[in-house]
Amino acid sequence: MKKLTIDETYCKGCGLCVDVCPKGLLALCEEINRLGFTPATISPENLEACVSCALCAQVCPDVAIRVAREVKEK
Amino acid sequence: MKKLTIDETYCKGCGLCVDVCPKGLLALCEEINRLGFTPATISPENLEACVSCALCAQVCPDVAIRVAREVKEK
Amino acid sequence: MSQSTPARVFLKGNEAVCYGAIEAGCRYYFGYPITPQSEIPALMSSELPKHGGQFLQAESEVASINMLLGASACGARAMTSSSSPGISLKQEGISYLAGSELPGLIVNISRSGPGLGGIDASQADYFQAVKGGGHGDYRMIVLAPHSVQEMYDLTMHAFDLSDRYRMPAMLLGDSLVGQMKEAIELRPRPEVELPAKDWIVTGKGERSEQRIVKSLFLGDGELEAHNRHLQAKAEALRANEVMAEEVALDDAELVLVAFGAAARIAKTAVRMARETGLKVGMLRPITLFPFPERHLARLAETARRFLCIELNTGQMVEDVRLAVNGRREVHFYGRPPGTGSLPTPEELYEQIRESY
Amino acid sequence: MSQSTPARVFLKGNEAVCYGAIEAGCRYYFGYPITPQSEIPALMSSELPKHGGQFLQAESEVASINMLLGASACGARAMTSSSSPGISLKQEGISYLAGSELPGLIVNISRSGPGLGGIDASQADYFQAVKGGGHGDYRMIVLAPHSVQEMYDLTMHAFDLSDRYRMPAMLLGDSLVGQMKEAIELRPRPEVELPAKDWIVTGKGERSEQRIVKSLFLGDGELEAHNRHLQAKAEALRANEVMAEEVALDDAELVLVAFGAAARIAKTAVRMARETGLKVGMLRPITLFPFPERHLARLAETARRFLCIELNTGQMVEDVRLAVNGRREVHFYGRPPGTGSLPTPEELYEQIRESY
Amino acid sequence: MTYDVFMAGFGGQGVLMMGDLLARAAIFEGKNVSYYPSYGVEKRGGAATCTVVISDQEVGSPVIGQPGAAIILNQLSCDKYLEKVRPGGFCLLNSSLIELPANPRDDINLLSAPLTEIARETGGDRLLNMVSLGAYVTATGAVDAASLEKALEQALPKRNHRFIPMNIEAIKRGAALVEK
Amino acid sequence: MTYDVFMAGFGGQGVLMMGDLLARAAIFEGKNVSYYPSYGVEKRGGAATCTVVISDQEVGSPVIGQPGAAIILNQLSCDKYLEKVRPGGFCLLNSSLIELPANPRDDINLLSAPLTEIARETGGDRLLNMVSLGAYVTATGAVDAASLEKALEQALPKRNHRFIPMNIEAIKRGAALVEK
Amino acid sequence: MTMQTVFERPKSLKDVPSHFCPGCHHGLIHRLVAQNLDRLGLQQQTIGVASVGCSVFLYAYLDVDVIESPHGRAPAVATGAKRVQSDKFVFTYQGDGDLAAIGTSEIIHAANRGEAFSVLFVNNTTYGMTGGQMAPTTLLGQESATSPGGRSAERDGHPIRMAELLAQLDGVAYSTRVAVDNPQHVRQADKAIEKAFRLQRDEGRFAFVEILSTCPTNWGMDPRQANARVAEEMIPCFPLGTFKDTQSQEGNQ
Amino acid sequence: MTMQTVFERPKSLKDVPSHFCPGCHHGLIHRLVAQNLDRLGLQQQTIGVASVGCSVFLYAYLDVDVIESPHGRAPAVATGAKRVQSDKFVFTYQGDGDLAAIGTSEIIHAANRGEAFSVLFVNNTTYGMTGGQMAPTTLLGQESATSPGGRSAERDGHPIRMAELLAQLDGVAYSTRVAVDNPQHVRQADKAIEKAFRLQRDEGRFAFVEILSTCPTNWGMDPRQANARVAEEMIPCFPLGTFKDTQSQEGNQ
Ligand SMILES: Cc1ncc(C[n+]2csc(CCOP(=O)(O)OP(=O)(O)O)c2C)c(N)n1
Ligand SMILES: Cc1ncc(C[n+]2csc(CCOP(=O)(O)OP(=O)(O)O)c2C)c(N)n1
Ligand code: SF4
Ligand code: SF4
Ligand code: SF4
Ligand code: SF4
Ligand code: SF4
Ligand code: SF4
Ligand SMILES: [Mg+2]
Ligand SMILES: [Mg+2]
Repeated sequence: MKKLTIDETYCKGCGLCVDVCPKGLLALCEEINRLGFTPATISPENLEACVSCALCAQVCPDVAIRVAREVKEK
Repeated sequence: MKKLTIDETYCKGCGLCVDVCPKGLLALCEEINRLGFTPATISPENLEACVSCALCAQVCPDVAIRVAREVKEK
Repeated sequence: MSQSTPARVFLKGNEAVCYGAIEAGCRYYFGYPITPQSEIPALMSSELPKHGGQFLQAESEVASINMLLGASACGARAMTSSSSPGISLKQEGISYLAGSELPGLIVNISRSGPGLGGIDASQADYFQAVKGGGHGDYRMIVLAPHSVQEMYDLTMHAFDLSDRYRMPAMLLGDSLVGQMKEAIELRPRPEVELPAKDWIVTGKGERSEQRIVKSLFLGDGELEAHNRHLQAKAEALRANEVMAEEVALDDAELVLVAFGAAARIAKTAVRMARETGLKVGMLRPITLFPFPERHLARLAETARRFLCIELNTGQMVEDVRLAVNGRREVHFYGRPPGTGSLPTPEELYEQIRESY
Repeated sequence: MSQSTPARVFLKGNEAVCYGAIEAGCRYYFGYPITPQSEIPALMSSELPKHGGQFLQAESEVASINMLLGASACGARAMTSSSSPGISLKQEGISYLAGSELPGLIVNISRSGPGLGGIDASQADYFQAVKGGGHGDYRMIVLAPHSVQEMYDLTMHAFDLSDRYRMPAMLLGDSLVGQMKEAIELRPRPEVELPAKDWIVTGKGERSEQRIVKSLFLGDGELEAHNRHLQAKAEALRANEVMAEEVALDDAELVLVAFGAAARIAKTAVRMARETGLKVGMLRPITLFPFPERHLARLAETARRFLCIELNTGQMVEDVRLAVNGRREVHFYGRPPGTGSLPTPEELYEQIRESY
Repeated sequence: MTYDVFMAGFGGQGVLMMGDLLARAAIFEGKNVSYYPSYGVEKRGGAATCTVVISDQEVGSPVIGQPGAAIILNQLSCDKYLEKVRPGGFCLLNSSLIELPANPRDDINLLSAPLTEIARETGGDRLLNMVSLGAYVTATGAVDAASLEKALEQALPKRNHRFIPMNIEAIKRGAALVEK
Repeated sequence: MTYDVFMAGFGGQGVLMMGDLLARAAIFEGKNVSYYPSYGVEKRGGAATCTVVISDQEVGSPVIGQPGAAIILNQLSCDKYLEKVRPGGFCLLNSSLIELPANPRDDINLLSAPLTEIARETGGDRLLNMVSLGAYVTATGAVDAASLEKALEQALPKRNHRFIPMNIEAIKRGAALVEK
Repeated sequence: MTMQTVFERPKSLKDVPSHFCPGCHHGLIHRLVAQNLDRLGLQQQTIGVASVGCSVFLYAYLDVDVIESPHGRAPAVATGAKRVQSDKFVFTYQGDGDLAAIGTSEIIHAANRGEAFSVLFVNNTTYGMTGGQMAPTTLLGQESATSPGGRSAERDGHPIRMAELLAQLDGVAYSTRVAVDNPQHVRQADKAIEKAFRLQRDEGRFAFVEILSTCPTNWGMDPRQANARVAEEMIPCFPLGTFKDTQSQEGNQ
Repeated sequence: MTMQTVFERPKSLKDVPSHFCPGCHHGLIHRLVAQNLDRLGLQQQTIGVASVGCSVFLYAYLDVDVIESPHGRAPAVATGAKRVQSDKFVFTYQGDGDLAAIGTSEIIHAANRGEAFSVLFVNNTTYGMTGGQMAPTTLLGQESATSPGGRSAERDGHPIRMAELLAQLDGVAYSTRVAVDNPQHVRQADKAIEKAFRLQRDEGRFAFVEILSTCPTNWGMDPRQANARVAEEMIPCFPLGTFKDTQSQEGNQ
């Protein structure tokens, strides 16, 4: 499981997540996909930097983002 | 013109005027008239005593009362 | 009012509707005051709580019909009542009930119109009831009582039909049958088997499938299929549920056609005519939808002429003409409703003589 | 838009309604948003102020029709527009307009029902428009355009008829004629003489007699007389104002009857049929009330058969049958409305072959 | 046998109650009955009328063009309805409130009496309808006076049963108008 | 002569604008024209289709069961509408967003091209409809490309006239797809 | 010595008896309306908008042009009328069933738009004309044809206070509640109506006057008891006073 | 090291993409509703009442039983439903055209009666579904399909504040206004919905949550501009806060 998954079948490229990420990790694709949208993405490096704060997910109108956090196994 | 005229074609005998007259001058008839009502009346003596305050007229729902006042001719 | 030996009680037509509804298991009433049906909400407000039901006076007719929609979607037998202008306001809601396949009883104790009109007995809402005053292609079950007993009986029947066909039903009365009193039997509700209400919303509970009550259909061909389904239900009603009273029809040369108040008055006129030797009978549609077309088609073979009588300027007569289909003359006598405009039996007797 | 040389403009049907209304002198619009007629309020909101008029978006359809009532009582040419569910909500108001003898234009760009249904082209509001979806005995002038040009022309005509007969008028369109675009001529309003509006309320001013606009009639016989008067107006309409288009009827053995969108599509089917040598024509009612009964009665003498085509499960066909009165077979082909359910010319051509 | 009667007065004269009672009495006698009321817009003081039809057969029309009998309690009703009574029929008029026309009908059995005054003497204006009913049933035989008493018990709520004797007295006073 | 064409895509691809422009161009050429749009419930991104009929005669039906031509801009529309094109007709497909079925129709004149990419090269995705229109009118001769230019002037508000050259360029790019 | 008239029927009030029940305040309120039309010289330019309720016969008593509207819709009808004849004086006269139940939406939106007409709202805590059903304004515990055992807050909700509610809306210039159960209240009611009418005539503003009224018939009371009930039961629930007055800013008492 | 889910779709929210426009807050508000149904364990006993507007497909996204009501009538439908199934959890989800225009009467009277259901009122200052006409909540100066040149107080009245208005009614237990334009507001909105739902579940009370929302499409803005407009233009006219809270008596802020 990744820290952050953006489901491209849900994302409509509104960019609200991009604006809200405190670390500026998200971006919209340049080109439209088959649905006509430019979905949000996160690069592999940025994924590393993600702090799993889920602010992006909280504001996503299309509930396209899933967030997980690394936890130490007990 | 009389100080007080009660029009029997209007009066429905509700008694509101009777209650409000500060001098208790008005009364309802005992028997119903052709319209089925017991209209308000004022006796000749009471008419004399009337002070033309028009409170009775002010509260008459059927606007059955006309009030006049004696004035000195100039 | 549930009891085994039917009592004979002296009741207003409007009151009989209430007892019929309660006997039929109706436990929810939503309505808004209007003359001449005021006895219905008044009685329901005192009776329903005794039966564990609820009476709610709504803020408007529009709200009432939609409360009925909500209650019906949740599985309750529920009703509303009003009179002509109020029924006009319910047309959107009725169309939604029909579109959502929800049962429910709408009582129209109709009065004279158009507009504010007056409160006298009228049959000028026939078209509205029967052809659909609301938008879209739908039919509503319409029953037309002509006596206080029928106000009781047909109310029960309306609930059963409505549930069976998942279609709103209207009891179309008028101020004559609503305001008159007669002694009637409060018969126990006939036992009928009805399909289970496996479509009502209740919260999912143990179910995994959600239930949806709706009338919006946007998928390709979905709404057309839905309309075809509604149409099939209407056809089934036409095939199975027609009711009409036949009065002295055996040898009738002139057939009166009248429903509700007009039929009630005409009954005396038919009797007067028979007494003077005229071969006159009457077909009284009890179900206005489905309409007794087949009865009329059959009569068109034997009778010489038809005389349709209505308290309006001519509405049901169109359905009579459609059924007779040009085979016989169809005369019409109508009195538009209003104060002092209820026809008398003597007057209808004259009409019979003229048409005979 | 008043101009002497008519310009040819590429417009949506809904837009054409607006220009027609403004050209006809309509200066007040009251309405509530609903698809598929949104272009009408949108355009009226920007255009009316330019002509010294007012656009007011009401809080509901019920409010709109009553604002229209107030404006009309004060003498203004005024209109409202909506689509099916919204039109159902206006039924009480329409009945009041009729009962109060007030003119006014109601545009129904009808959509598919019942209930919320869908937004596709539909003719399922025929009954509601023509038989009176509101309570009481009244008739409303109903015009059915089948092209953008007619959306313009008939809007003007509706205002004139409505004023002349002091009766509400409805323009019954659908999403096909409302949403399609064509190049049309914005013809100047034809000159017609209309009776003076000597009944409108204006404040008494110099008058000693008050004026009252009302529909309540309680005096003995008053309401009946009023209803007779309304009926007489309807008869006058039947006698004088019927409009229908005749397409290839001269030698037609099969007569299609269709209005509005269905007629528009059928026109191509008729052409296809003629091309294959079938003697097929079409009668297109332009006035749905008054209905072209006499046209049909006449055709029943020459044609062999009728085929009525509607975007519903069968409504106008009843009026066709009433007019034909059993003399010829009347077939029916209907497509209930919904997404993907608009018939194609090819499909109607097949129907023609079957009925021929 | 069929009896039909039309009753008219102004609100407050107990016209509707009178019709209701008559109907109930006939039901006690096993008859078929219809009762049809109608009233004006006024809640109080307006016109009130009703028609009662009593029959051994099924009751057809609950409204009648030319009623066989009429009970008319005030002037307005008299002006409007007197002419409707069927020739040969019976009509009771309340002369306390009605001035007879110059040429009253001579083709009907007309009984004019000061019904309001009689009621007042008996116990109050409210009894007007009982006096009238007593006269009507005695004149026509539509129902037995005894049935009216039973009907009273049924129609009145228990707490008002103490007024029954006074009502019966009024019915008798009405009956006496005919009997004498 | 009658031309009818059906156009389909998702909202944002300019389908309705494309139909409107074609209709206006035909009007400039003195033709009778009908234009009939339809769209899904979605305000953005949903389906958008329209039909344009161009004729010397009166235009009958504005909807056509089997259009003589189609312009199909996305996969969903292709799945749904490709089969409707009249045998012998013309169909333009946007291969940028459409995967052709295994057995595409061979009874029609099918032109498949990466229209979105061509538009992007020419100046942006927004030009997709102009590229398509250029290809369509060149393939069918429904109207002159010159009429499209005039139509653009009329359809676009003045402040957008500066974009006209770019649109014309796109139309030409589309035309070139056919001409080559 | 000659006689000078102190009180007589206003000119705008027709010289005919009313159909109202004995003791019903509707007649008195009609008189106040007529009197203010006279006082402000408005009779000839007035368009009254009647509602459906016991006051439906407005035109039978007031000698002005009148439009009869469907039940509850008077504010919509008045909106249409006033927008067409903006130089005329327009008022609606509505009962509590009419205005506070079926017509809720119309009054709220006309008020919110600040339409330039005046509203007289006659609150008698019941549907008079239809026979005394529960209205949104019926008092808790009040018996009515449709609230057997009395209105219950649980089942039916609390009585709604329209003058206070409408005072919340930006379009309203003046919202007040008065009564006519004694001469002093009659005088205040008279002034309130005058003020409302002036606000329309002089400033084109929307004003709302709620008038507590009796319905002896449906309250099952004689006229005097009914009159007394206004002070005893109604005013405690529907306090008299002005809830909004954009002129004096004295509102919110 | 394992991964623990911090944020995922609530169980009551179906696993399907929505038809809403990019950036439209409806989707987010649906998520909050679903989340609270999950949190309070209500999914299986919930009857949702959908209205007519862009949220008409409520049933397509929330996995609960749903009744679709005619435009504006959701509170009447919910009244009928809840009175029949009084042990179930009932809510309406309505837009501003639906609730504040055509449905004014229904919401006011359901609120006044204190019906035992919860209302989610999504105010996006326009009629979204029908293409961006002026709503009663449209801001002054806001351009819309039917207010060319922007809404004018003169012609169209002022924007109506429903949360404040309903707070006046005795039947209302809780009336509040929230927004979802930033994570903090989303959290507050979440809490408000939870509170409203609890008030129904635990006390059978009526609660009203107004949620400011965007309509990028009809505002003619891109999603980010639209989101920004909430704070810049909407909140100044529609202040966030709680206007009635019978539990804490903290109201009237
Ligand atoms: C649409 C519609 N619904 C109901 C009625 C019946 N109706 C007539 S008057 C009235 C209410 C009267 O109450 P109110 O407005 O309080 O006036 P009041 O008689 O008490 O003065 C009603 C419900 C009607 N005429 N039209
Ligand atoms: C009776 C009726 N009138 C009008 C409509 C058309 N209509 C559909 S949705 C809608 C309004 C939507 O606006 P809103 O309630 O604010 O919801 P939004 O789409 O903005 O979320 C309207 C007027 C309808 N369906 N029914
Ligand atoms: S979880 Fe937080 S840090 Fe990670 S992408 Fe989202 S907003 Fe940025
Ligand atoms: S907020 Fe959601 S829908 Fe918008 S761009 Fe980000 S992931 Fe996509
Ligand atoms: S005018 Fe005054 S004193 Fe005279 S009767 Fe009337 S209330 Fe009494
Ligand atoms: S107040 Fe008027 S109606 Fe009442 S008794 Fe006195 S005069 Fe008669
Ligand atoms: S019923 Fe009530 S409101 Fe109507 S007139 Fe009589 S007392 Fe007045
Ligand atoms: S139109 Fe507006 S409210 Fe509707 S889905 Fe699109 S953005 Fe949302
Ligand atoms: Mg009242
Ligand atoms: Mg909205």
